[in-house]
Amino acid sequence: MLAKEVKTGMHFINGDEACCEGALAAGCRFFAGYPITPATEIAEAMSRRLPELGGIYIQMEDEIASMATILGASWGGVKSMTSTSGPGFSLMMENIGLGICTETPCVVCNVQRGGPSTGLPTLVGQGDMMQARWGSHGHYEIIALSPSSPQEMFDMTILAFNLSEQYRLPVMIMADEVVGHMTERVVVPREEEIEVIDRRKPTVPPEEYNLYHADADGVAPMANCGDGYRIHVTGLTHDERGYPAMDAKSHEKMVSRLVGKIRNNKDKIIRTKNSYLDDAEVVVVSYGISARSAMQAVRDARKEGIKAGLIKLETVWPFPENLIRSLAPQVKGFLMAEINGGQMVLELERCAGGACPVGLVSNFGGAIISPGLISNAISRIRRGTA
Amino acid sequence: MLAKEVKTGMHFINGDEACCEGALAAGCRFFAGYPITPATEIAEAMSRRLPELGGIYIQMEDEIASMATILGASWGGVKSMTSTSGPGFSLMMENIGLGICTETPCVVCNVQRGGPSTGLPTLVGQGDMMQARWGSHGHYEIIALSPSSPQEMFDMTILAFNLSEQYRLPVMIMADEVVGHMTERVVVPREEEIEVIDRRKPTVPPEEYNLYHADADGVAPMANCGDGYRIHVTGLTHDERGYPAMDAKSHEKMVSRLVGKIRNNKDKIIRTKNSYLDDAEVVVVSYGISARSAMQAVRDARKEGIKAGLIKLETVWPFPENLIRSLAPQVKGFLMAEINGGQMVLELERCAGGACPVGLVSNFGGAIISPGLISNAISRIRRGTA
Amino acid sequence: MPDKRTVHVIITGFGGQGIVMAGEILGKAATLYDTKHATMAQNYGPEARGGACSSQIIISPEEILFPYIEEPEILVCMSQEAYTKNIKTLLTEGTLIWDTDLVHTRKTDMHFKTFHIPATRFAEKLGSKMMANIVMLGFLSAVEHLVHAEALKKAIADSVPAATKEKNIQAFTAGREYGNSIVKGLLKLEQAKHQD
Amino acid sequence: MPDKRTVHVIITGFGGQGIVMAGEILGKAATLYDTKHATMAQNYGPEARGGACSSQIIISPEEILFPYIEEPEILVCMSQEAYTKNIKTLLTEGTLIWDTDLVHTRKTDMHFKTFHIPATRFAEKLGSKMMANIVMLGFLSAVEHLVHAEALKKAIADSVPAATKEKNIQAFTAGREYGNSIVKGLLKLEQAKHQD
Amino acid sequence: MQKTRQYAINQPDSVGRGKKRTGQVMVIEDRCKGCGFCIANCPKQVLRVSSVFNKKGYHPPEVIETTKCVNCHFCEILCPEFAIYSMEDIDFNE
Amino acid sequence: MQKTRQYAINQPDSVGRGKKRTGQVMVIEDRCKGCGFCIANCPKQVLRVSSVFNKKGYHPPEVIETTKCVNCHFCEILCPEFAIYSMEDIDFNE
Amino acid sequence: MTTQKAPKAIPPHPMDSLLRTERMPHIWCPGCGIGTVFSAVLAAIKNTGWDPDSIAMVSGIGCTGRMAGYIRLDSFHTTHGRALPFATGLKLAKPETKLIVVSGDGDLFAIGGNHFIHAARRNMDITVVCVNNFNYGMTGGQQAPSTPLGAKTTTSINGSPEEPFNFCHLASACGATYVARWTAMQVRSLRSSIGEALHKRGFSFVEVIAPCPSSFGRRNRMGSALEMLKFYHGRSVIRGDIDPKDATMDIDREIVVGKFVDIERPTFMDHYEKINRSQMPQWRSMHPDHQKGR
Amino acid sequence: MTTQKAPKAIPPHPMDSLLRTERMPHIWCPGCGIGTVFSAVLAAIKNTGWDPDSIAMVSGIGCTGRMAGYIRLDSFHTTHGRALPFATGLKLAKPETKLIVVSGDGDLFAIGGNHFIHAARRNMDITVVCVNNFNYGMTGGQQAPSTPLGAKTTTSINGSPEEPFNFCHLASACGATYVARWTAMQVRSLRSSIGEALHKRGFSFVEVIAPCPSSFGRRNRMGSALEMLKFYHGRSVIRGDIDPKDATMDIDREIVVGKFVDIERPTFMDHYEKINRSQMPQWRSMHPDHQKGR
Ligand SMILES: Cc1ncc(C[n+]2csc(CCOP(=O)(O)OP(=O)(O)O)c2C)c(N)n1
Ligand SMILES: Cc1ncc(C[n+]2csc(CCOP(=O)(O)OP(=O)(O)O)c2C)c(N)n1
Ligand code: SF4
Ligand code: SF4
Ligand code: SF4
Ligand code: SF4
Ligand code: SF4
Ligand code: SF4
Ligand SMILES: [Mg+2]
Ligand SMILES: [Mg+2]
Repeated sequence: MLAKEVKTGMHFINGDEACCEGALAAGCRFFAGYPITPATEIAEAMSRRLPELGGIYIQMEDEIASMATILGASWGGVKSMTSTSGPGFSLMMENIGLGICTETPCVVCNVQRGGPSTGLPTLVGQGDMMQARWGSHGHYEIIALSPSSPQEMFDMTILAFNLSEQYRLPVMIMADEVVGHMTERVVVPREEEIEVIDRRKPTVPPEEYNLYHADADGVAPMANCGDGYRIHVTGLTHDERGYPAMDAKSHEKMVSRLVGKIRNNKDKIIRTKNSYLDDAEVVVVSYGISARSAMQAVRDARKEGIKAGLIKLETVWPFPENLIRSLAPQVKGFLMAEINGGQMVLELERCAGGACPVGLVSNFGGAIISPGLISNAISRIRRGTA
Repeated sequence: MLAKEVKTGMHFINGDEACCEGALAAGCRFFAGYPITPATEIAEAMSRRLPELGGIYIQMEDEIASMATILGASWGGVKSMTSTSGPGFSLMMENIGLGICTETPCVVCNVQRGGPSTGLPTLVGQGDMMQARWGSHGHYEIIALSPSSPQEMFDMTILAFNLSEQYRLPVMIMADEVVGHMTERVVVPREEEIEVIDRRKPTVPPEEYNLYHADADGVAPMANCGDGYRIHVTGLTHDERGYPAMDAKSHEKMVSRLVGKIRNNKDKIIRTKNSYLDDAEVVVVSYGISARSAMQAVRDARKEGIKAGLIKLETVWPFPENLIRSLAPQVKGFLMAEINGGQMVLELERCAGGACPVGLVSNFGGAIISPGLISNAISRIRRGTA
Repeated sequence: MPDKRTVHVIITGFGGQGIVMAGEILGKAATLYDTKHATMAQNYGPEARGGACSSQIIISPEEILFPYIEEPEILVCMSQEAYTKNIKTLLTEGTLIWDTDLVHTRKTDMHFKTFHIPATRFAEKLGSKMMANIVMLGFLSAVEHLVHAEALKKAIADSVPAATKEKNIQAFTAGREYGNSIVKGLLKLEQAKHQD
Repeated sequence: MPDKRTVHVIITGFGGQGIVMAGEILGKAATLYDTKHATMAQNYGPEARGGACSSQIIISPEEILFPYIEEPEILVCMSQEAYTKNIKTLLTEGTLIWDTDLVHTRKTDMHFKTFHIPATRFAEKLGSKMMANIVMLGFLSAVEHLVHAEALKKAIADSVPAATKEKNIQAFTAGREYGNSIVKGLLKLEQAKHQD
Repeated sequence: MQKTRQYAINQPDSVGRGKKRTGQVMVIEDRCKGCGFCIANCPKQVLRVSSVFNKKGYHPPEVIETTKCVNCHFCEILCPEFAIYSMEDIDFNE
Repeated sequence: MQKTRQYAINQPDSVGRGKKRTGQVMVIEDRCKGCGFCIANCPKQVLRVSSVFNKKGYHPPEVIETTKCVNCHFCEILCPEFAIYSMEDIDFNE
Repeated sequence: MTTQKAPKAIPPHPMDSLLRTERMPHIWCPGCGIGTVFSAVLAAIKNTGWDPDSIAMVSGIGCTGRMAGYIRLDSFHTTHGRALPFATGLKLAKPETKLIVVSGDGDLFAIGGNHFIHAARRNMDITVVCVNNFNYGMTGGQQAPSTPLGAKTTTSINGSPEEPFNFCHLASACGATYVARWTAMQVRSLRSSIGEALHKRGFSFVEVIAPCPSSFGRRNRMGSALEMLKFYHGRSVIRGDIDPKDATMDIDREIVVGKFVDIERPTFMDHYEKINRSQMPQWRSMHPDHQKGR
Repeated sequence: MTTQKAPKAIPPHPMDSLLRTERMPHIWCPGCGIGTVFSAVLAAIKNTGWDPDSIAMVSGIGCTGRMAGYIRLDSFHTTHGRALPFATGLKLAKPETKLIVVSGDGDLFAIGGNHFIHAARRNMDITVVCVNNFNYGMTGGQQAPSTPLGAKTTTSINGSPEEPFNFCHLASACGATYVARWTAMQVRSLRSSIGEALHKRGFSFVEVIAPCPSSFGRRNRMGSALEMLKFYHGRSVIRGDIDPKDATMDIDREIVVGKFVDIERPTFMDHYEKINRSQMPQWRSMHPDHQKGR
């Protein structure tokens, strides 16, 4: 009896396990990783499930190798992923850059813990948000998602694979320890209800094919290794053929496209869950586990007659700049709730552009933000005392 | 005949060599590194000079090892540094975090090239500016400097060591390929004219000493290995004694201090070179090699009667937020000139807070920005067409 | 009355007692076999190698947002260390449940609703100490109506190894019956005497 | 007139010819032994293993901001490949200098100020091909007054290995004298004939 | 952490019986995690599991027969918790 | 890149003299970087440095005596530039 | 008859002077072999009689790595896998300090494998003690480069598909000057091996096979910690001075223990000083920190 | 008398079909041994007669690593040191593909050392060809883990203070199933060794001692590329089937060349399939990409 690929039905599983099931449902059949709290359970679940499905689980010697390995697997035509937490995420940065530069679809799930350094291995943090955006050298753009529950771990892992296949880049799932470790009901739909996107393959013969010749959406169809296209893939600056091209002009062209395929498709990529925005005077912006506290606080505020609203970032990157810019002149203020010293709030502040005050409710890690703190801040912002 | 520690006099040397001389003048006697264009010449110069001075040059197996090694050397009581470029900088991130968390003085010089990934090894870039700030996981603050000439490579390397010893953290020198490779006159002062700051040592006996008990400035005196204090140093969240303390409260306390010692001393740390600001209508902000083009453009503009000014960032991090906030309402606009897709400009925009327009003159890498482009942008900002 | 409002339960003991599984079964019963929402969080800690361990379960008819329990309404203790560590968090009007043999409570705990069962002894009698957690769940289901007993049985059935299903259901029933008899006042006296 | 305005010089050849050293000596002479500012930038390129190589020197009485040379006023070519690669950048009124034996220029170059010297042959005669760069510097110093000859000599003296100092000064002088004689018109004809 | 340390020592009345070098064995009970390494590996079967619970809920070892300890330190060097150690005892026969 | 390829081939008049298997050697001159590997290691001394400059300024090898090549391919497999190769020649003696 | 309140005169545990007793009890599980190895390390250090301020301990991350937090010496708990480069820097900056690196099989040979082979090659004057418990204890028992083929871990529930390293063979192939292996039960031999290693001028490596009852033992039904301790001991065969490549490390067949390498070879510092001193006679004289000599 | 315009009929260079000729000439310096090794790699690949679309090349960063950019096969030029993990992913995702990794001594054994030892241990079915030129060619000639003790490089102007690895010994200590060494001059042996390595089921390793005239040769006054080529050849001694630890690699004394290891050992995939298939009989049948079998 073969294990089911999509475990349709209701489950009471933790976020890490849900992530694994989401990956499998999205068609992932390759996982390379290295254990680290609190992401280890993703690897463990993968190590159990993948062999059942004819896929590969390999435990690599470190996170650098894990990242490089999933890139290789992706070029081998298999959807691949890795998972880690802060310290491992830091180590992956160089090869995440390779994935971005070579436009390799794959998924990296970072279950964040308290940092910097070894920090608080078993306790929550959201301190790697800016790192997700800026952690590798050179200029590029990324897509990063942030789930708030095991159910979203499942859903967003599928989404992450879809976005990565569609836009040809490593997509990051910026989870956190609480979401990874908490156990809740996860509803897995029937296989045919799950939208799965696969990379576009070339339609032209090898002679006419250029590995990086983009379609209108800025993304080039991708030939896999062994497809007969004799591709060359390099992390050096390259031309459309994929050949090294060591000059500023080629660099400008290449990076423009890498950046452009995200910037120009922002509207299609960005996802937020907006609550009570219509008449909101104070808008809380949050993501991951913090968004649950934020929702609690917003509901509490509404109960007290305070017109609070919530933007829950599903894609944390790209950031919903336009939405913020359009709301800023209408609201009394924004509030960011996050478990770090203030990261996404910087982007929020930038986008608010001085049109309204921007506040921060946060701690440095180890504990989730209590809704009460956010409620207080909502009141302060509303009264204009923040 | 022993080699001189401080090569007082005038030299015609490149930026990488100047960096080496600056390090030696600051008292650096330990270098661990791994070659990478365009930073290799720093390692090469160090490998020649250090043995002459009884210091150690060791070529490690990679950049991760290099970073870990200089941390070890610093705890051994010797001022230490490493140098690298983007790909190696990415690899160093985890152990930079260790340096920050354990408050280990040392210097990392990143001679930036075009990225992402292997990119343009021999051509200029300034794409690692945000990475310097956010490249390691978890929340923290840093100090980063950006030299514009070989002379500044010399001066700022001394400054970097001084700041690192004073504030107990790895300080980054964010140079770039052009500055590293260009050769110019470098004036090395007499030894006694060079201000060298050493880490504060404990004044209390071992029984009373706590490794992380801070003085008023937020920085704790540092006992080295072998000083008899029997210290324990860990990258885990720790208490004042340095012992692991795995809870949110300890984390809050520790990270607050790590962040606070920079935030609270901002005024003492931040250095900018301001030109023509008094009556400036358009203020260009720039750093590194780009600041020279910016200066050219500002001078050209002044010649044409345009009231342009320049803030050359010497410390790129922390960013001179207050200066920008105070200027924003008075000027017609800011302009950032940098060789990346827009990094420091985000911070500039945030600090300008919507009080005036903020423009960007940039390319993705491989070439320096021509002063003409900046001049045009100055005119556009001034005319309000940007 | 399994449909009362949001309840916060902490089950705690030491590694190897199946504390997390007990929490899981409770949550599973509530979400998969009952119509509730439930969130379970474990307590991790690098300092926890072989030491205290706990699972926190929130059960609610509504969506649960904040997933942490600061002050539980129900505290189940299966080791002395766990008791000592957690007793101060229990709500004043809360329910304290413990394994009679493994935990010594204090006089000051009398203001709680208190119940205890020699769950480990029960389990040993049934064949394996390993089922003490299930006995405790049965007991809990009798003294506090969080979810339907049938839902719990189903959750047990698909959580334990197939071969031990029967035994575990027996363990559950044993715990539940003991609990029922206490609730019915039959064993009241015995329930009080272990306090000191 | 070594104190004229900012000059942009590109010296180019192949790896091993001491191209970068020539640039360095020029810059050193200007900054350390003259009173000028100078910036030298090398051309790097991973594609450049053993291939073309160049050094760009800007010499100015004022602080130099923009360090790159887009269109040099003076181009010194010591290899054919280098010539081909760089000739299109030379300013229309610029000066083109080359090693007679190593470079074949085109007719169209006649509009430049042109000078050539068999520098490598000179150097070989003096004992080592390695000094062609120094011969060329001497020649350059005669045909274009960028820095004082004395400054150049000092810069040479502290750039070359001590043992070869004498020889190198000779090489410099040889090149300079050859240059002087050309400037004085003595060798004008010869200077033109290599164009094709 | 362990404020109270408890020791198993030779009792005065047990001295004098042995011919060989004897020792006394000390247990820091609150450090013990009950692994049994010491008990199982004592060459002289000096130790056994006590019925006492220590602060962490473990049963530390107790000394069965004080005079049998030959001060071989084996319990001491095997104990992962630094919870047991032996010392030379005065041998009145010498 | 190399649009023009130049070959050193056996001339008709040189055929028929050898008894052993003979070959013809081809040089893609513009690929050559003049390392001399082929020249120095040809077992039959077939090659020598030419006076020609190729596009990159190197002197590619030239064939001294066309009939001497035994088609051993050694020049071919030693050449770091894929600039020289040999092929079997028709041996009229067989 | 047995336990009583201690009379004042009774001295503390002999290792207490080297312990951060205020941090005891340590975090290791009941019966974890790390504690026993730690005890042997402390005993060996104590036996040297060296000034404790001239000895430092460096570790990476893992259960074993926590040793650094309990020893009352200058001690450094670094990042996962990086103990050796950190120690390299410390050692070279303060050559008179004796460096001891303790870490797990994962830390030293998975993520840290490269540093290990290079430190051995360079012959850095450092003593490395590796607690090999066949898995990643700290993260709950995953497959490691030491996990026996077919052994069960949380990431290889059907059995590990990889053949493990033979650490002692690897160490010797890279140039370690002292290599030994013991099981945790063989504490006396272990202690003297660590002692020899500490006295060795060069890269010395001591591997200890130790029970991880909570993770490795549990998954592989190896019984209690005590049973594991005895099991490993029972599998062990002492063979001194054989070729390290024959020092079988196979828990199903035999665990060859003993000292496999004990050679002399110049250290990195020896070479560095010699090579550079020849250029510069008064070499190292200027550096205040180094004037003490070594 | 010799060179003329080619008549149309004359066939192109026999390797042109495997070359991205549009990228020629390559970047390697005149006389660089990498070109010769590359030529041998291509010849060996051609000799297999395999479908070129079933072969892929992966490299790291360095002069040697640039090979991947010139071969007309699916080819991947990854990050410095990471060719092996990248290739591992590619291989496992497409087990029917033959993987050849080419890189320099620095790439494979400095920054990439850990991946090398682990890939060998796992017995990944990959062929690795290492061009050992005793330094980092690409960055201008710095000390590498292959640099002979005392040799001069730009970061060891007085001589390298480190003893180098013996790569073949290391590879065999980690479990490589095929290990050979040749100098670049020994192209025929090299070609057949690479051929054997390609046919080997398991981790195969071929080291080639090759001149880097521009960096290593120049610093150490070794003369022209040709002289270096001959020098290495002259130092070489062929010794088949000796213990790899005796395969001396010392440019001052002797360079032992030959084939040192040729054994059979199950690969990672063999173990993985066996271990997991026992649990799951139809294992791998569901994966479309794997249905082709191997
Ligand atoms: C970069 C990084 N990756 C992963 C981890 C998670 N981690 C901590 S310890 C450890 C392995 C521990 O195994 P070992 O070194 O064998 O030590 P043991 O716990 O078994 O003594 C891992 C993977 C980490 N802390 N940092
Ligand atoms: C992370 C990183 N560090 C350093 C470099 C710079 N780098 C490029 S190639 C190379 C070494 C090349 O040496 P080797 O692998 O021996 O190849 P060779 O050039 O000698 O063939 C180095 C250090 C890099 N590209 N990336
Ligand atoms: S010292 Fe020896 S004899 Fe005495 S109790 Fe300990 S193990 Fe037994
Ligand atoms: S060895 Fe130590 S921890 Fe184990 S039972 Fe004995 S005293 Fe207790
Ligand atoms: S094929 Fe052999 S004989 Fe012919 S030219 Fe080449 S090396 Fe010489
Ligand atoms: S071996 Fe090749 S590159 Fe070298 S000289 Fe001969 S043809 Fe030219
Ligand atoms: S998990 Fe294993 S290695 Fe870690 S402390 Fe527990 S028994 Fe020891
Ligand atoms: S630098 Fe060395 S290795 Fe690189 S191409 Fe030149 S000769 Fe070859
Ligand atoms: Mg371990
Ligand atoms: Mg090399």
